[in-house]
Parts: sequence; structure tokens; C-alpha cells
Amino acid sequence: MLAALILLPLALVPVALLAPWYRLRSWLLPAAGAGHLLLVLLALGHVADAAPGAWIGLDPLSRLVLLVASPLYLGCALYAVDYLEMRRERGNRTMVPCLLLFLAALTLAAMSRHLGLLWLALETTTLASAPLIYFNRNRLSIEATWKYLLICSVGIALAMLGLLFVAYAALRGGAPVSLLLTDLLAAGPVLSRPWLHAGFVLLLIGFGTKMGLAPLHAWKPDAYGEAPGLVGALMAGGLTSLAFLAVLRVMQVMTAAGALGVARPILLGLGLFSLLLAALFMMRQGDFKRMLAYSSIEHMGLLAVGVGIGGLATFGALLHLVNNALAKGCLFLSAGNIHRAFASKRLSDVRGALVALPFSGALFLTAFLAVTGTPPFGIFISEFTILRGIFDAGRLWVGLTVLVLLATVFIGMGASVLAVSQGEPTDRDLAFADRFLLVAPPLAMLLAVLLLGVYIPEPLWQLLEQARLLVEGGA
Amino acid sequence: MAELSNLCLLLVILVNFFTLGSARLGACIHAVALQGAVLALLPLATHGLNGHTLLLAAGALALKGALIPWLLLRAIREVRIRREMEPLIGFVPTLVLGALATAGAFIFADRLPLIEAHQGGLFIPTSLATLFTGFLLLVSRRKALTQVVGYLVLENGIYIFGILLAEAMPLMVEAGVLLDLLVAVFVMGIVLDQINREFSTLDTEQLSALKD
Amino acid sequence: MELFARAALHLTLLLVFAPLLSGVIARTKALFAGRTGAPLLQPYFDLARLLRKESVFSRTTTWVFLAGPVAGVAVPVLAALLMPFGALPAPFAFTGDLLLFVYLFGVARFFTVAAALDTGSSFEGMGGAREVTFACLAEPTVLFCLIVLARIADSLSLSALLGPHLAAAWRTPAGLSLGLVVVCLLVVLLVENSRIPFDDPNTHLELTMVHEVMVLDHSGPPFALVLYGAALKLMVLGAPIVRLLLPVATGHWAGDALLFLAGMLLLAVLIGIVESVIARLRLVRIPQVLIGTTLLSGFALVLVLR
Amino acid sequence: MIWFVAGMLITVLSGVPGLLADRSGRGGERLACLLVLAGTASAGAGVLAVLASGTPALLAGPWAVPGGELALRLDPLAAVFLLPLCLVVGGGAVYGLGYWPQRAHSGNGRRFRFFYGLLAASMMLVLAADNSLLFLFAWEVMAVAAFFLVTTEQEKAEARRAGFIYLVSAHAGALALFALFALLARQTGTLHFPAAASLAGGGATLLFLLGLFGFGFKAGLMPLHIWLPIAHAAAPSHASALLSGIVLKTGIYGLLRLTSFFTEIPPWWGWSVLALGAVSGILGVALALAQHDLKRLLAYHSVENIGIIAMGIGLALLGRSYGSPALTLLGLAGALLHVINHGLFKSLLFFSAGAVVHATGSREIDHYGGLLRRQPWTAACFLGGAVAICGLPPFNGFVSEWLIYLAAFDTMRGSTLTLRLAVLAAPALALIGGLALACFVKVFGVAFLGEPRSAAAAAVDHDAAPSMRGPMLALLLACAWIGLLPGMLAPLLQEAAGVWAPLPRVTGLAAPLAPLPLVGAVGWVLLLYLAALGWWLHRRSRNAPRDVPTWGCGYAAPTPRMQYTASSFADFLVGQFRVGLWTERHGGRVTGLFPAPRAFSSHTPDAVLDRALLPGFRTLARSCSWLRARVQNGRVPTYLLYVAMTLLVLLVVAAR
Repeated sequence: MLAALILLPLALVPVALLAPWYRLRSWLLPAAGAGHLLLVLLALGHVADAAPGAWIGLDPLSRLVLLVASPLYLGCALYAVDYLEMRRERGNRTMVPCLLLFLAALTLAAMSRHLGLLWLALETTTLASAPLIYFNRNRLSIEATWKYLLICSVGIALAMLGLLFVAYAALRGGAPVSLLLTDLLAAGPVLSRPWLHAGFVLLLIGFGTKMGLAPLHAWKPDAYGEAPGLVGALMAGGLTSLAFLAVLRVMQVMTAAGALGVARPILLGLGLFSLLLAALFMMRQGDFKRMLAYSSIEHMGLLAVGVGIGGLATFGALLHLVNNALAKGCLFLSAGNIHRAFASKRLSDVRGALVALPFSGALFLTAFLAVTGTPPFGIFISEFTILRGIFDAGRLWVGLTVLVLLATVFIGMGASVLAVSQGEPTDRDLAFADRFLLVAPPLAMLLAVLLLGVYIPEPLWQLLEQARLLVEGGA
Repeated sequence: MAELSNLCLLLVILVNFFTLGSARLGACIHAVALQGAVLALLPLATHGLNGHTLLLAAGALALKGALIPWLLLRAIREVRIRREMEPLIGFVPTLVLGALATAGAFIFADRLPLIEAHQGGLFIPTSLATLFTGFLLLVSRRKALTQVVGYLVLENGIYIFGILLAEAMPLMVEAGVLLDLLVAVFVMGIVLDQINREFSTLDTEQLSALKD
Repeated sequence: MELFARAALHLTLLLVFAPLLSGVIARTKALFAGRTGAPLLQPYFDLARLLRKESVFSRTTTWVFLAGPVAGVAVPVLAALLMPFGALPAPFAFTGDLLLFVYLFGVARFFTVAAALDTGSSFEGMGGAREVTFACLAEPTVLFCLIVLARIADSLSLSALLGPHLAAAWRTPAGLSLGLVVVCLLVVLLVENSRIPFDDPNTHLELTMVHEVMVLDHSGPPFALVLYGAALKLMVLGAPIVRLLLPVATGHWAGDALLFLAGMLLLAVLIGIVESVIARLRLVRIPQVLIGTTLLSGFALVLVLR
Repeated sequence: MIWFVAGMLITVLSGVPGLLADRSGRGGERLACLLVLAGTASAGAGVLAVLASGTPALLAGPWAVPGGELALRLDPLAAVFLLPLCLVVGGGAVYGLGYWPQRAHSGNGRRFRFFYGLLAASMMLVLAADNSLLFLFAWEVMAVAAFFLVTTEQEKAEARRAGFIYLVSAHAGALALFALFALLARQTGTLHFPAAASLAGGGATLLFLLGLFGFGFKAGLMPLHIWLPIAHAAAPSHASALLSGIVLKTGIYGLLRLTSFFTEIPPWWGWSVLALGAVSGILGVALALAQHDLKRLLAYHSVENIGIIAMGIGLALLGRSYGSPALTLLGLAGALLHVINHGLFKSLLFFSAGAVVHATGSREIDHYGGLLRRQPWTAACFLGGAVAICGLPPFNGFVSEWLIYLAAFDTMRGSTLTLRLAVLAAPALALIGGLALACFVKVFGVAFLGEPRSAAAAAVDHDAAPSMRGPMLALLLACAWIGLLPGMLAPLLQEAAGVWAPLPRVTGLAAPLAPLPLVGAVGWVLLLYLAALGWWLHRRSRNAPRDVPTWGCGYAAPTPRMQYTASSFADFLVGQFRVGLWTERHGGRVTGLFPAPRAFSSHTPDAVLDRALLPGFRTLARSCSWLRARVQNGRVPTYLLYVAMTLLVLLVVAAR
């Protein structure tokens, strides 16, 4: 069953490479996405938690991430069909296989119970997404790809070293050397502290680079700015969640080792710094796709802060993971439409999207409200929960700082988004009109966020709670 | 056997300094190839001859010693660049920094408790020093190629540390390191190729159009 | 029943004797100027003449133009019912009526100025602007004075404020505040009734007028109402000052009434003297004087608050 | 309660069918209007039923979000805010039929009505919510809906600017409330609102400050009023009426709810609220006096009236701190009654202003003139509203200000000198009253009296449409009703005060409120006098000649342009407030014996927004982009340097 989850996309890769028909190739993506989602739902229902020795398996965290990533992927896949139709000149011979590979690696990473395997899968996602960023084949996109590749590779290499350190910590502690999560958790108390701490730092930097925590974020604006909207959506929604999952795995080990005293402050610091940087850099951001990248940095910061505080805040952070992924998906897809329509992503050229593209414009504006924590959308709930967690933990000043930074973010982001969506369109005769498949997926994501804002289904609730206990070690 | 491994490690450090100091790309790449070859010796030197170590050594030799350097050499032959022109940080400062980094590596390594078997070995400091050297190359050089070289050196540092755990760790992750290195450098090679096609140069100064 | 009797007495005193005051003022000024001056009853003659006349309306004006004079008369008549005349308590008294008293005159002002603006003449507009400005600056003074009195009387009803306790109060330390209050109220009286030194009721250069210029366009019965209203206002606003200065009671209503009238006439004479000996202030100085008065009344308040 | 909830649901859905209707049909708007009327009627009925029952109605249900709970509570305090809400919302819907017809605004009409319903319903929820999360939820929905109402005409740059500033202020305030309620939850352990007077006031300083900031932003207390003038000016008039009449009051409501939670109130709470109120009142009305844009002027008057309400609340708080029930009752009753009154007469004023703007197509007061002849109904309604807002009898404004005055006087009975100093609120109120009178005489006189000052004003040929006239008259009647029969509302105010503060239970009307009917009586007498005299004068001068020009003091050829303009009328008075207004004056200096034609213009920008905040933000943004250009410089080596630095720093941190 779980193997099928990974093999299904992989099996389609050769098809994609060999299939002669353009549209068929495009339609492979939704097929893979739908099948994947189906399998995921089945698996969530029927597959029990992983056995201790297993290399791949499910636990609440992986269930949560799969539950987020799979629908997101399906949405983007559907979007991709019409998008690729519109960009025939670019061709989809590289796009489709890479996206399929991306899905496979993503699933593997979500399900792997072995840190080495997780690491490998993450690296694969990096490599698979590089060609996606380069989709537009121009100087800027190649530059973005290069930066993304180099910085993430360095990061991931550091993560490798971190893994080795953790292994050595086990060795030094006299525990059986293994990167199996279960073994590490079991060996937690005896792990040698210096090695563990250093390893934690290296792993955090490795996965943090992928997550885009400041100051490891540098590749993000370029990559998100240059990649097509759907790639941006997949990365901001899926890849970051995955990287965050990896960080949570490390946190699990730290919890088992009783080293949260070291782990949490570091995570909190990175989170706050990301918030600060995002807040400052969103001011007067003249390019709305880069602005979205900073917004992604901001939300990664929130996640880090939540886990760095712990308790209720962790619960909020996990909920935020779900909301953020969906909202970001909608935001990036609609932004992609606007970018296509106006053939520019500079605020100076883009005006009146609401009039020019009623659906995409409205989606963009609404998604902005959603992503800045305005009810009735889910992010309002999760942000408020995180804040409650912070204040409950007695971290008054942290809480107030976060609030001030959120306000600043709102000002910066609001200025750009309103400038894009309101007013008289710069040019009325656009070569682009909203198509069903270009509008329906983001709309669906938005509705999902809306639903999460007014009602959290009981199973999801339990899943979040179990996941929290997993991270907090039942504390 | 420990002397042999320590000898190799000293050699590695020397190569580090050479790469930091030399202005000629070709020389750098050859030096890194040499370093890869030396690293191939290490597992044998530490854990003696067995299937696992042999495989590891072979892999290292093939990738780090032969394949990747060859790719890079081909690349510079194509774009006809010989020297690293005016690095962001001059050669002498880089060397000084490298020396400092190496010293720091030794100090930091002392704080990390080792198991008896590894007492007195130079593994930890060397691997850290190599890591830092790689970073220095990445940070201080302009040419995309040099940065790839830096990435290689960085990976070498990690590899050295990996050897410590060679028998303790399952084969797969080791393979992971090498495989990942291979793929990464391959993709980088492709990207370099594209960059070359777009800009007809590998100077990353050109690659700073995307900024705020 | 008794209430109606008192109300009737109040209104008769007011309606009958009010114009006399302006006559007295004019006569005093005349004497000071060494003229014989008009007979004391001249204001009555004027009113009668105006009522007999026919009025003329500018084609610009609307019903608001008539609302001014109407409010100008109706308000003092109503306010008189809240204000004790000398020792005669107000027919209509309850906690907080002093604020009603103040705000009723606001109504009158609102409609007078509106009527002025209704003519569309810039002169009237100018007059209105000055009127509201002075009123704004005088308003806090009135409140300060009322607070002082309320503090002394420990009550919020005009009848109690100006009750028999005042006689004793003069001899207490609060007497000083009472003195200041009298001065301030006198200033307010002069401002509100557009008297020298703040305004000249019978100047002949429109540019220097305040109140008169607002009623330039009125004629006939409406103008009669304007003049009559001014007289009533003078009497109603003068009443508290008289009461403060003569806080004595004869014990019989007729005696009290006569005493009150005597006081009012004295006050009119006083005003006449003031108008004769003081020159008119320059317009820009008036706000300064008023603000000064406010500070003075504030000082009086501080004295009683501690 | 069921009625109330039903009304809320109907209202929120009122705009939805319209979205599906065709762009130019009238069916959609009619249906929306009907639904709003039904919704508000049902909700109002529910509120009245609760009041009649005498016990607060509760409703609790599960809500599957962390800490969430569908807890509603209807008590007299909420009712005081809900009743005017129902009236104004319903009136506004009818008014919209004539003022914002779908035919004329096919582009934004449907969106407008959707958000109108949403705004109304969310406000009902805000006022009824009994759970912090639910409250915040409704609060933010309200803010967003209001934002879309403000930006109805988003093609205008002015509306966009106003919308943005409003949205930002609303969000900033809301974030403060996030903190407030999170801290409150920490103290009580639940997100459910604590019962009245159940928390110890100690250590609540931060809570109070956060509340003052968050709620003050919504209420528009100086200096947090920045969003208010532009937003009110930019929105369509019935939206402005809703904003100014009701939305602001939710801030007041929040402040009252918050303060009701605590047992003992530190004196400085009352003092700060009182001081803020006085500042808002005086500066607000002074700024209003200096404006020449009709709706902007009315908006500044909202600041002033919020200030008056805040003064009442401050006095009530002082009453609680110093343990004086009479003071508490008077202050709060005054504040609450003024909440109702301001909701009524400010909406009335915005409605009639809208009718004028609709007819002349301009918001400049100096472009009007002589409208009374052309729009008699509108003029009458505006006059009524003006008299009411100046706090003059016999209208409702006087009654509430009278109560606040009494509260101020009552402080003199206080035991300590400090409390007695609060009596200074009375002169402040008097000053506010005087200035307000000046301002509204100016507006009414310049806009409706005299000769038309522009071709547009001269060309006005239609009075407000019946659908607009109806709501205006209804509101006018409501104002007069409260002014003439204030006794009828006294029990409600007393109960509401009882909800807010632990007052000794009195059966029947408490002594401090007893004179209310007498105030009404005086109002009747005044009306009687005016009617009688007016009727006589009218009879007397029925057949007087009316075809002569105004006496120009000898000047033969007066033209409408020579009339006193709004700015010239206010100039003398505004000059007294030179410090604090900083009016900009351009040109007008006449020199030489035969001077050439000169132009003079004066403008008074907002002291806080235009002089402090915007420049500050510009500098901040500039420095941010400078920093970004340095950090995000596009060089891979630099970026990798960041990674290396992070590595070193974190290693050091972790090694400790």
C-alpha cells in the first residue's frame, strides 16, 4: 500500500518520457495526483502506525503532512493541465516527469522512518524541483535555479554531517548506531550531548535552508519569483511543509534526549528572526511574487516560533502547517494567473486585477486576507492559537513582538496586494482570460481554508493532537 | 595503521590550503582530484580491507578522484577559463582565514568527546577544517566552477567524517553520500552548461540580476 | 395652582418690565453724555411702532429667517421660568435645570445666526461668525460660575443655587469666589447682550457690528420680536447677578418683586455707566478678554474646590 | 434569542441572492432590502423580548475550533447597542434603494449589498458574542466587510487610500485584541467571557492598555482616529452612516465589556479615559470646524461625540474607583444614551448629507447654498439632526449630554480633591457644545440658506427620493421622541448600568435619573412657545412683499459669490485654535493700492495622520528597502556567507 504511494508516480515517469501526445502527458499529472490522493485517504484509514523496525511507515506527523501535500498536489496538477496548454511553446517533456518525480520523493520523505532515507528523499526533491524553477528558460530563471541548487545543496550537505554527528552521538553513548527514528528515540537518554547538540544545529540549518528560515532564506525570493505559479505553490505549500516535518523529526529526537532546553530557544530565535526579516523586507516590495516569497518566510517563522514555544503553540503550529499550505497554494496560483495576464509581476505594471480578472483577482485578494489571519479563514484560528500558546507559556514579550511584526507584515503585504487588485486596469485587452482549471483549484483550496476556519473535523483534530504529543513526547 | 590515516589527513589539509591559495582553476581541480584519491585510501587505512571498505574506496576514487574532476576539466576547457580572476576576498586573506578556520576546527574538535578507538586521530579536526575550507571557497570565489570545487571540498569534509562511522553505519547512507554528490554535481554541471549557453561565461557576477 | 400663580407673576415681571431696562440704560448714557435723551418708555414706543408696521422680506429668505426672532423671544420667556427673580423662587425647578437654562440660549443663538445666514448677505454672515465665536469663548465661563455656585449651594437647581444661603455665603471664605463670579457673570451679560465694550448696539458702521448686523434685514413685527427678545434676555441674564448682589428677602411676594425690580434698574444703570466710561474693545482683543474671564472663573472654582 | 439568531442569519444572507440576480435588474436590490428589513425586525424583536423578560438570554453551542464555543448572550448592555443598530441598518437598506440604485451602480451595487448585510450581521454577532474567539471572529469579519464598503468605488484613488488606511488600523487594533484576549484566557483559563465583576483588577494594567488601544482604534479616540475621516468621506453615505453610527460604537462596547469584568478599577483608568475623551471631543470638533468637505466634517464630529461618550465612561469608571454609585449611574447612563443618540442623529445627518451630495454631485460645502428652497425635506431633516448633535433641546442630544454634565457636577460631592477635579469635564463639555453649535450653524447656513454658490447647486431640481426620505424622517422622529420622552429609556439605561457595574438594586427609577421626564416637559413647552409665536408671526407677515433683494448696506450689485463662505465663517474661531490645527493657508495677501486679483485657500490636514504617521512610515519603508538592497544583494557568495555565519553562531549557542 505505502509502496504503491511511491511507486505510482514513479511508474508514470517513463510513460511521461515516452508518451508522444502533449495533452496526454499533461493529463498524467492529475491522474497521478488523484490516484495518490485516493491511496492516501485509503492509507490514512487502513494502514496502522509503522512497526518499530520499518524504514517507511506512517505516524500522525506523516499522516498530517500527506493529508496536506496530496490534495495540494492534486490541485496544482489540475492547474498544470490548462497552464501547460497555455504554455505549449515551453513544452512539458521536462515539467511532467519532474513533477511526478517530485511527488514520489515527497511521499517518500513524508513516510520515511529513517533519517538517512528522509534526507535522501529531501535532496531528491531539491534536484527534482530545480528543472521546474528553470521552466521559463531565461537568464533570470537559470540564475534562480543556480542559487536554489547551490544553497540548498550546501544546506543539505550540512544536514548530512548533522546526521553523522547524531549517529556518532549514539556511538559515543554506547547505543546501537542507527538512524532509524525508533532506535534514536529509544537511545535518546544516552546520546552524547555535545555531539547531539552540534548535530541538531547542523540538521536545523540543513532542513531550515530548505524550509527557508531566515537567514538561510536567501534563495527563496529568487526561486519563487522566477518559478511558474504552480511550482511556487508546490514549493511554498508542499516542500516547506516537508522540510518542517524533517525539523519536527529532529525535535522528536531532541525531546527523547530531553534536550529541548537547547532546541527550543534556537528554533524560537530563528523563527523570530524570520518574522522580523519578512516584516521588514515586505515593505515596498515592488514585485508581488517576491513578496509572496517573503510571506512564506514569515509563516515558516511562525511555525518555528510555535514549536519553539511548545505546548498549545505546537498544536497551533501544526494546524498552521495545514492552513498555510492551502492558503499559499491559492495565493501562488492566483498570483500566477495575474502574472500571466499582465505579463509582468511589477506593481508598477499591474493594476486593477479585480476588474481585469474578476475571479483570479478576487481569489488573490481573498487569499491575502486569509493568509494574514483574517477570519473566517483557518489561519486566523491557528495564529490565534499560537499566540495563546505563547502567552500561556508566559512569554509576554515574545507574544507582543510577534504581534507587532504581524502588523508590519500586514501593512507591507496589504499595500502591494491592494495595489495589484484594486483600481483601473493598466490595459483592458488582456491576452488571458480566467479558465476553469486555472481558477477552480485555488478556489477549492481557499474553500478548504475557509472550512478549517469555521469547523475542524474531529479526525483532523485527533490527528493534530497525536502529532503534538509525538513532537512533545507525550509531555 | 593510524599513522597512515593521519598522514593522509595531513595531506588533505595541505590540499585544502593549496586550493585556497592557487589562482589557477585547473590546478585547483587537479588538487581536488588528488584529495579525492587520498580520501579513497582512508577507509582502507582505517578499517582494513573488506568488501564494504573496498566498495567505499572504489566509489570514492571513481567519483571524487576521476569522474567529477574530469567533468569539471571538460567544462573549463569549453569555456576557456584558466584563472580565478580577482576573488571577492584576496588569496592571502583567504589563506589566513583558512588557517584560522583550521585552528578553530582543531579547537572545536577537542570539545567533542570521542570513543577510545578514535582517540588521537585527526579525523574530526580534518573533516571540520575541510568543511570550512569548502565554505571559504564558496564564499570567496566568483566563478561558478570554483564554487562547484568548493562544494566538492565541503562534501569531502563530510566524507571524512563518514569514514569514522563506516562500519557502524549501514551501506546505504554511504552510497547516499556518493550518489547524492554525483547527482548534485551532474545537475550543477547541466545548469553550468545552461548558464554558459545563456551568458557565455561562468562568472557569477553575471548571476546577480535577481535582487531587491 | 400655586405654581401657575408664580409662573404668572414671573412672566408679568419679565414681559412688562424688560423693555424698561434698555430705556434706563439709554437714559443713563444720555445723562453721562450731557444730553436729555429719550424718554424712559421709548423702547415701548419703538415696539408698538414696529408692530404696527408692515415687514419686508428679501427674496433670498425662507422660513428660517422668521425662526430667528421667534426663538429669540420664546427662549428667554421659557428660561425665565427656570430662573428665580430675586427672592421669588423659580416656578419650575428640578435638579440640573441650570444646564437646561444654558442650553436654551444655545437654541436661540442657533436660530438667530441661521436667520442671519438666511439673508445671504456677507455682513450678516460676518456678524454670525463673530456671535458664535464669542459665545463659544463665554460658554466655559458660565459653566465655571455655575459650578462655583453649585459647589457653594451643594445643589444643581437654579432656585437652590441662588437661594437664601447666599447672604451667609458672602461672609464665608467662599465670598471671594462669589465676587469673582459676579464679575464674570457681568462680563458674560455684556457679551451675551452685545453691549459695550464688546459690541455697540447703536453703532452705525456695519463692519464693526456683531449683533446688530445680524438683524439688519429684519423689519416690522419680526424686528420688534428681535428687540423685545434682546430686552427679555437682558433681564433673564441679569437676574442672577441681582440675586447675588442682593441676597435678601422681604418675606412677602410683592416686596420681593419690587426689590428685584429695583435691583434690575440699578443693574441697568450700572450697565449704562459702564457703557459710558469704557471705550469699545478692538475685535481681536475680545477673545483675549473672554479667555481671561474664563481663567478668572476657573480660579474662583479652584478657590471653592479645595 | 431564536428571533435574534434568525434575524442575524437573514441579514447575513440578504445580499447573496442579489449576487445571482442580473446586473441591472431591480429585483436583486428590492429582495436584499426586504431581507435586511426582515432580519433587523426579527433581531430587534428578539432584543425587545429579552428586555421584556428581564433576564439575559444565553445560548451556548459547540464550535469545533481550539477554544471555540458558540456562546451568545443578550443583556441590556448589548441591547443598548443593538436597538439603534437594527434601526439604522434597516433604514440604510431602504435609503440605499434611492441612493445607490442598481441601475446607476451596476458595477459595485451587488457587492455593496452583500457586504452591507455581512457587516450588519457581524456587528450583531460582536455585540452578542460571549466568547473571546467568537468575538474576535465577528470583529474581524466586521472590519473586512467595512473595508469593502469603504472601497465600494475602488476606481477612485481616494477610496483606495481610505480603504487601505482603514484596513491597516483595523488590523492593528485587532492584533492588540488578540493579545488582550489571550492574556485574559490565561488569567481565567477559558476563552468564555468572564462574568461581570469577577476578576481582580490587580495586574490588569496591560489588559486595560491593550483594550484601550484595540477598542480605541475602532472607536476613533484621538489620536487613534486616523482612519476615520477619510473612510467616512470615501464610503457611500449610507455606509458612512453605518460606520459612524454603529461601527464606532462596537469599540465603545468592547471597552465597556472589558471594564465590566473587573471588581476594582484603578483610578487612573477612569482618568485616562476621561482625558482621552476630552481631547477627542475638543480637537475633534475644532478639526470639524476647520473642514470644508461635508462628509469629512461629519466624520470629525464622530470623533467629537466618541469623545463625549468616553468622558461619560471615564466619569463612570471614576465612580467605580471612588465608590460613588450615583456618579457611576449618571456617567454610564449618559454615555449609553449618547451611544444611542449619536447612532440616530449621525445617521440622520449622513443620510441627508448623502441626499445633498446625490443632488449636487459635490462634497464641498462652498459649492452648495440655497438648497432649502430646492430640497425642503432634506433641509428639515438636516436641521433636526444639526440641532440634535449640538445637544440643544428639545432633541435627544441634549438629554445624554445633560446626564454627563450631571455626572461631572456629581464629582464635586467627592471625598478627595482629585476626584473633585473631574468637575472640569463640565467646562470642557460646554466648550465642545459651543464649538459644535458654531460648526453646524456654519454647515446649515452655508449649505441650505442664502443663494446657490455654484451652478450645480442652482441646478438642483429634485429633493431626496421617497425611499431616502422615509428613513430620514423615521430617524428624525426617533431623535425627537428620545428628546421629548426621555423618561421612557431611563429603565433600560439603569438596567444596562446594572449589568456593567455592581450597583445597589433600586426598584423603579433611581434618584439620579428621576428628573429626566421634567427635561422632556421643558422640551414640550419650548415646542409650544415656538409653534405659537411662529404661527402668529407667520399669520402677521403672510402678505408682506417678498421680492426685494437683501439689503447690501448700500452696495448695489451683490452676487452669490460675495456670501460668507464656510471657511470665512469658521476662520475667526479656528484662529483661536491655531496651535493644534496648524491650518495651511495659501495666498490671499493683498498689497498695493490697486491690487491684482488674489486667490485664497485654506486647508486643515489631519494632525496625526498627515503630519506624523505617514511621514514616519515613509521613512521606515525607505530604510527597509535600503536594508533589503544590502542584504538581498543577489550574490551567491554573500548568501552562503549567511549560512556559514548562522552555522557558527548556532554552534556557539548550542555549545554553551
